[in-house]
Parts: sequence; C-alpha cells; structure tokens
Amino acid sequence: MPIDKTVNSFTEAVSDISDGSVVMIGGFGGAGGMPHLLMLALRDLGVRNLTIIGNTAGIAAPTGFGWPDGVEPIDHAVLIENGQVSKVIASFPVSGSVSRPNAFEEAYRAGEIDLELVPQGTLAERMRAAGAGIAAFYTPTGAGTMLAEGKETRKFDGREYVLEHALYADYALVRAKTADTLGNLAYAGTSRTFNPGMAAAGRVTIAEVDEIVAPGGIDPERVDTPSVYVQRIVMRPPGSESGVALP
Amino acid sequence: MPIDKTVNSFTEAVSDISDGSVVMIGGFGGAGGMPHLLMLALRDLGVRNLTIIGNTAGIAAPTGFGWPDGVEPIDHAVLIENGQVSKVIASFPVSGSVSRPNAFEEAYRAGEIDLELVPQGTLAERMRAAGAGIAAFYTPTGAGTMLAEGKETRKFDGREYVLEHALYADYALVRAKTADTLGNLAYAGTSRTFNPGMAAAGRVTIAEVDEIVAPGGIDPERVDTPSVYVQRIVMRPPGSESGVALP
Amino acid sequence: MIDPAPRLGREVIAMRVAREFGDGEVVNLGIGIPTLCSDFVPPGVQLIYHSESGLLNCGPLADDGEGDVDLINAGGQFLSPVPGMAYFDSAEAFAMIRGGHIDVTVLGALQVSATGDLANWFLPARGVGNVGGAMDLAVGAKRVIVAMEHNPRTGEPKIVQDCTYPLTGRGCVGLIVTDIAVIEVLPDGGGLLLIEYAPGWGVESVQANTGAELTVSPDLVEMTLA
Amino acid sequence: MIDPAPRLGREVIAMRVAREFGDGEVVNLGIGIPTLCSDFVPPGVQLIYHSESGLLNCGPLADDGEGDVDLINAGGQFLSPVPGMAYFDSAEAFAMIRGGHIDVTVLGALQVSATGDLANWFLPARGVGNVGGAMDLAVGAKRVIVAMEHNPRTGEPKIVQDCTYPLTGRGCVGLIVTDIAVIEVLPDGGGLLLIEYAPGWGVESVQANTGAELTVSPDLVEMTLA
Repeated sequence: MPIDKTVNSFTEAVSDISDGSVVMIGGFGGAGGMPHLLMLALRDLGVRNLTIIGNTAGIAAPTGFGWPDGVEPIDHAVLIENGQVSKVIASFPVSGSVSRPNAFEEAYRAGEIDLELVPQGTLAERMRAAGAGIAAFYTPTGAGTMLAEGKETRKFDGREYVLEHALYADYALVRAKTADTLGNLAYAGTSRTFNPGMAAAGRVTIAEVDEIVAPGGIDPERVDTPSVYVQRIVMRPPGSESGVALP
Repeated sequence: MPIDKTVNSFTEAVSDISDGSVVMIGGFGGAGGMPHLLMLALRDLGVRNLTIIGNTAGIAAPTGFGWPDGVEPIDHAVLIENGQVSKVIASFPVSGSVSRPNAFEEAYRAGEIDLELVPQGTLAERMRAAGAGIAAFYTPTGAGTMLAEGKETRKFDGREYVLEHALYADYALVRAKTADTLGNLAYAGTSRTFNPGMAAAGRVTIAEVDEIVAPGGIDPERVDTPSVYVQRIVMRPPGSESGVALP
Repeated sequence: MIDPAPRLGREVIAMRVAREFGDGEVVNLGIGIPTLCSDFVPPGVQLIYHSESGLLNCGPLADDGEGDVDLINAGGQFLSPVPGMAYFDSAEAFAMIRGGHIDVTVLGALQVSATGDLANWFLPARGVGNVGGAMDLAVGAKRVIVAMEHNPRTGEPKIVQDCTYPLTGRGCVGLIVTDIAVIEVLPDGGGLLLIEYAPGWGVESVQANTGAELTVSPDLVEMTLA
Repeated sequence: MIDPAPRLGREVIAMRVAREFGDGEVVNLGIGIPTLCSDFVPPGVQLIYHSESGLLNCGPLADDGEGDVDLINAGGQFLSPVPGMAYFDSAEAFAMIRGGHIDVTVLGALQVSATGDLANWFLPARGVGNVGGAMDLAVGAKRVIVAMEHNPRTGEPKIVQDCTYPLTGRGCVGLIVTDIAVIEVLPDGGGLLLIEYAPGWGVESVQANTGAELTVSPDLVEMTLA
C-alpha cells in the first residue's frame, strides 16, 4: 500500500497519549514552530501527570515572546493551567520578567510541578543523542555550576566536562511547514529549532503541518526531518498557515 | 570589507599544509563529493608524513567504486603513491576485492603506513563531536569486537557502550556543489556524506566547489554547511562540474 | 555428506528474505545477496530504502551510462531517483541506524554463532579489512537478517557454536536465510531454531552442514515461495 | 562615595563594545545592552551574527507590524532578512557555540569575579530562573565580553573577588565594559586590569565601585569613542 502517515484530526493524532506520558513540545518559545493545535487537543484529551520537555514551559502569555501584537498566545501554559503537568524539563521555563510570572512559575511555587533545568545546548544535544543512539556524552557546558551538581565530570586535555545522558520521549509533538505523505518534513526559517531533535528523540512523533504534499513535493535536498523519524502527520486548517491565525 | 573567502587557485588554497599535518578528505569513496583538485594540489605541494582521514583510503582505482566507466579515478591514492602519507584513519580503507589491492593496502603491507580502522558511523560521529565541542561519547557500535579492544566500555540500561573521542583535523578538504562568498555550502545528492562533518571538525576547512555565488545565491533553508565552518573556497574550472571531467 | 538436493540460487535466497519485509518498513540492504532482495518485494508492500551513502528512498540501479556520481548506494553503484527521497550527511545516516530507526537490515556473513553473534567484515588471512557500516547496522537495526550461502565452497560450516572470525556484533542476528534452510536465532541465548528447509533437504542434512545444534521447530516446513 | 561624573548610557557601553569587533567575525549578542551593539558596528567591519534561534546572518529588527513568526532572534524579537543567511536547528546552533565557531559573544552579567567567573542567569531571591543558552556561550565562544552597568541601583559591586550568585561559567570572561570603565580579565587567574575609565572618572573612583582589586594598566586612558 502507498505509505500515508496522515491522520485526519488533531484529536485522533494524540488519542493514545496517556497519564504519565513523557511529551516533547517543539519550538523555541514563540508562535513559530510550535504545535498549537496538538497542544489544544492534548488539553482536551485531559490526560494528567505528564512530563513535558521543551525549550520553555510556556512564556508567551506574560511576555508576548515571539508573538505578534494583539494575538492571544497558545503554548505549554494551556496544559499547565489545566493541571495536566507534573514535571517540566526546559532551559527557559519562566517569564523573563519577575513581575509577570507564567503559569509554570505559579505552579512551581505552589509545589505542583517539578523542574529539571537544562542548558539550552545540552537540552538539544541530549535529544540528538537519543535520536542517534548515543547513550551519553561529555560536554563542557555547565562545568563548575550548580547545573552540574551531582553529575559525573571528567577532564579531557585539562578541561572539565560534564557527563550528560540521552533524553527520550514517549511522544514528540512537532510543528513543520510542509510534510509529504511519507512523513518527510520541511520547516520555515527559525521555526526549526528543537523540532528536528525532538522528532528523532520521540518514540512516536506527531507533526502538525501547514500543508501535506505528495512524495516529491519537497526537494530531497531540503528535507530537514527525514520520514523515518515521523509516525503521524496532521494538517492545520486552511487559513492558519501564518502560524498565528487559529480556528 | 565584504567578506569573501574565495582563493584563486588550488595551489594557494593548500599552500600552508605542512609536513605532519592531519588532513580530512571528503566524500564517500567515489567520484561524487570528493575534492579531486585539492588532492592533486596537495600532491604537488609534496608535504609528507601526513595523517589522512576519510571514509576510504582510495579504493576507486582498482574497483571503479562510484566512478563512471572509462574515467580515470582520482582519490587518496595519489597521495599514498607519492609517499606522503604515514597514517590513515578510515572505515573502508582497502579494495573490496582481495585480488585487486589498492595503493594503501600495498603500502600497509610494506609497513609504510599505519591504519586506525573506525566503524563508519563512529567515524562520522567522532567528527561531529569535534565540530560540536563534545569531548567524547558512548556508542553501542563495536562493543564486544576487536575494534573496541583497549577502549573504555560502560553499561547503560544493561547494554554495553564504547567510549569514543572527538576526531579533529588541522585541515579539512571538502567538496560541495555551490558556495557563496561568505562560505555557506550546498552539496548535491549523496555527495554530502562526510563533507559537513569534516567541515565542522577541521581547524581550517577548504571547500572545492563547482560554482561560487553572491550571498543570497543559496536558499538559506538549503545551506548544508553554514559559513562558520568554512575558511577558504576555491572553484573548479568551468566544464568540470559533473565531478569527473578534470583538466 | 553428499547434498540430498541442489542448493538454492542467490536469487531464491533473496526472494525468501524479501517475504520478511512488512509494508512501510525502513530497510537497509548490504552488498551481495542482500542487494538482490529489492527485486523480489511482494506486491502491496512499499518499503523505504535507507543507504549509508546518505539517502532515504531510491529507485532501482541506473541504466548503464545513465549514472550520476551524486546518486550512489553504499556499494558505489549508481541509482535512479524516485519521488519522496531525502538526502543527508553521514552523521545523520548513522544516527538513523544507531538510533533504532531502521526496521530491517539484510547482511551477508562469514559466520553466525548459536547466540546470534555475527562475523562478516574481516578475513584473518588477508590481515586488513573494511568495517564500513557493518558494525553500526549490527547494533542499530531493529532486526538483522543474514542472507548467505550455508557453506563456503570449502564446505565447512558458517553457522557455528562460536565465531572464530572477528565479530561484527554480539547477539544481533535474528534470522538466517541460506541456500538450504531458514533458521531463527532465539532470544537470550536460546539457540537456533530450524523453521524451514530447502526442497529435497531435511533436518539431518541441514544439521550435518551446520556447526551448532539446531532445535527443530514444531512448525518446520519445506521452504516455499508462493 | 559620590560619583565624580555621570555614568555612561547603555548606548555608549554598546558603542565601546562594538569597537572590539574585528572584520568578518562571527558574533552572538545577548539580550539587553549586548543587543544594542549591532547599532554601532564601525564602518568597514562586516560581521556575521549568530543566534540560538537557529540562524547565521540577519538584518536589523523588523519594522512594527512587519514581523514574521518564522524569523526571530533569541529574545523572541522579529528580524528582517538579508542575503546570505543560513537556517539550522538547535543542535546545530549549539554545536557552533560549543565547538568554538563563534568569535565573540557579548553578555550581560549579575556578577563577574576577579578570575573571570560569570554569574548571569539566576537571581537567588526569585528561586527559579532561565539558563537558556548562557552556559553554552560562556564555555564555547572564543571571547566573552561582558557589557553591563558597573553597579546595580542598590550600589554594591558587581565585579567581585568571588561570585556569590550561582555561576554561568568559570574563568570565561575576557573583557568587561561598564558605564564607568573597561577592564580586562588577565588569563590564568592574573586578576583584573583597568585599561580605560569613563570621562571624569579615575582609578580611585572606579576601584571604590569595584569589589575586587584592580591592577592599573600602564596604558590606562580615558575612554574615547572616536
């Protein structure tokens, strides 16, 4: 049968995510590259005790980070406000402004959510390691800081490195501009960020895309995430391609 | 000043490579993706005691691997036959045919060249680690084999992994289809292979290209090797774009 | 012991292996008999081919003289393009392998042991060899199928209790398809299970050509390619 | 101690930092004063900007209302495109940083120590913070320049013998540019070298606002921006 990884609705795309799942959420923190409709579907699914992994933990509402003026942000906060998240793994979890805390910070202060804070480059590299079958690696990032506390360190050529481990997820929710039916993905501009790494690190990767094309519709030189990393694709409704106009 | 990494001749491009340099040579083993004219310039430069790092050690002459019929191959063998190489680091150093040894195998049997044999994926990953500032990593590849002898091993989740170290070079000679003057590179098809990894792992990376364009001449989504990894670019003479017609 | 019947040809081995492929699977084929498997994929099964040369999805070998030096497989042969390909570099090609994103790899072998150890890269007599991507495929692919002749021309067994040739990977082989039998490697050191024999062969004649003890499957059948 | 002269504005700090950039260098600018540096790059100097958001080379901030959600900097601001850009993912963006392919990064700081330790990410009073890419830049960039106000509004020194705030990186800072001075961090624990002071300031007044001992450069000069 011709391979076609399309699923017809966002509800169906996330339907097997369960209580306690570890879920990666793509993007950098702003509107671009973020799987808004998969997050809303996951909110509506209502499963709880999730670990979510992302660059931020939802900072757009208080700060407008990466969102056009006058558009209501949708991000990780929809899950946190709904009480579905028990742990966050992120590099930039809180609002840049002390006086405008995000939903995560309030839940964290209330003792409702755990945080594993990871330097941004280490977060990206741990995902890549998971996707690439590398169990662990030595990075200079964080050596001698509180984020290396309790971790193994080792010197190479006189410099201190920290041992960091591969970071997997049960599900990766990613956002791309274009998918072909085989699951090859192409991103747009700076919306690539964590999406390719998560696609490779997720045991089940679900891609929210602006358009789905037949095989050949993406230049083979321009495939950013090859199809082996993608299990399901689901298309945003026409008219929401800009990344911000949502139904 | 507008940045322009173009150098005007292959001779000039390799002129500071010296006796004892560690030199990566791009490509997979066939005609595509291999820096033929940089290799010939390095041969003419005559420096000796080189360590060369590549997927093969020059297998095209006896086997025709990846070369069209009737075209005389140019590969690592030009350096080996010229007595310039004292060590090879490769995954596929010898001809696939026992009865048709390549120049490397003859020199190896004569005790003139050392060999460090590395699994192909580990070779690629060690280069990536060098480019990415990762000192070392744990890979399952080679565990329990003679290529792991003398190396540290460690179990993660009950499975054995081998500690492998970053692999740097003084110079990386790579081959791309297109460069812009800033040094951004785009490859063609399966000629990408080891070139991006080497470009990142080389302290000085020299790219042999079919064409040089102004900034903007390569789609920013399609840059395979970003300019930070490239120090010099040099263009093949018009008419040799196919990869095989050489002056 | 004289063979009780002719051994199967290389194409027939490939044909039998190809019946193992599931629809939509990602497959990496080694050089030799494994490459032939792509000619015998059952109707209705669409595969995604992966190559260490940095591609996913490809067409058949290019016609003579039509080759493009920028479109080769891991054996250096020229391929033809198909819609829906993806190109990438060696680090990514092997991230896919090592990271468990390849469903099946088919490899040749010099020896396979009773616990599924694979030796397929180094001939001690030569003293130097190519490892290529074999060790990565052995540890990384979800399923490793060995396709080979059951015995070399010199007749000694290639399926052995313990490999004497240098290993490619330990305990990695799941299925062995040869010119006289199909043998499953049971998990966790459970040994070798004979599940099919070639027409005219049987348990005793296969065992006589094998250097490790075979358990006989209760479902043992003669190999068919229907 | 009362300030002997006005402190410099944020733009002037940025202007002074921008004089450190060499032609053709790859530069990563942090949020705040560092971002302003791009407005003051000397004529004849072409830089390649790197951002953790996954780009090399970019134009100035986009005009209001012209922003594209798919073209942002690490601070979430919309950028305008220029010819010769490259887009890539986070793993690659940080491979560039960690691998030593960024010539200069300019960062803000809460504290800098006499040995060049940097603390710029965690306010203990808040109890939770964002590390972002700061630790990667601190260890990875070939040269780390700190651009900051010499003292916070509360007046205590930010340049200290040992940082009391949690560190971003050890011994990573090479140069400190503030609103009253320019201070070099000498290699190998050699301490702090005062090389420039703001107009109307001098060795004593800068030292009085600094929590670690300053060595005075024989070439000490008043800061100029000519």
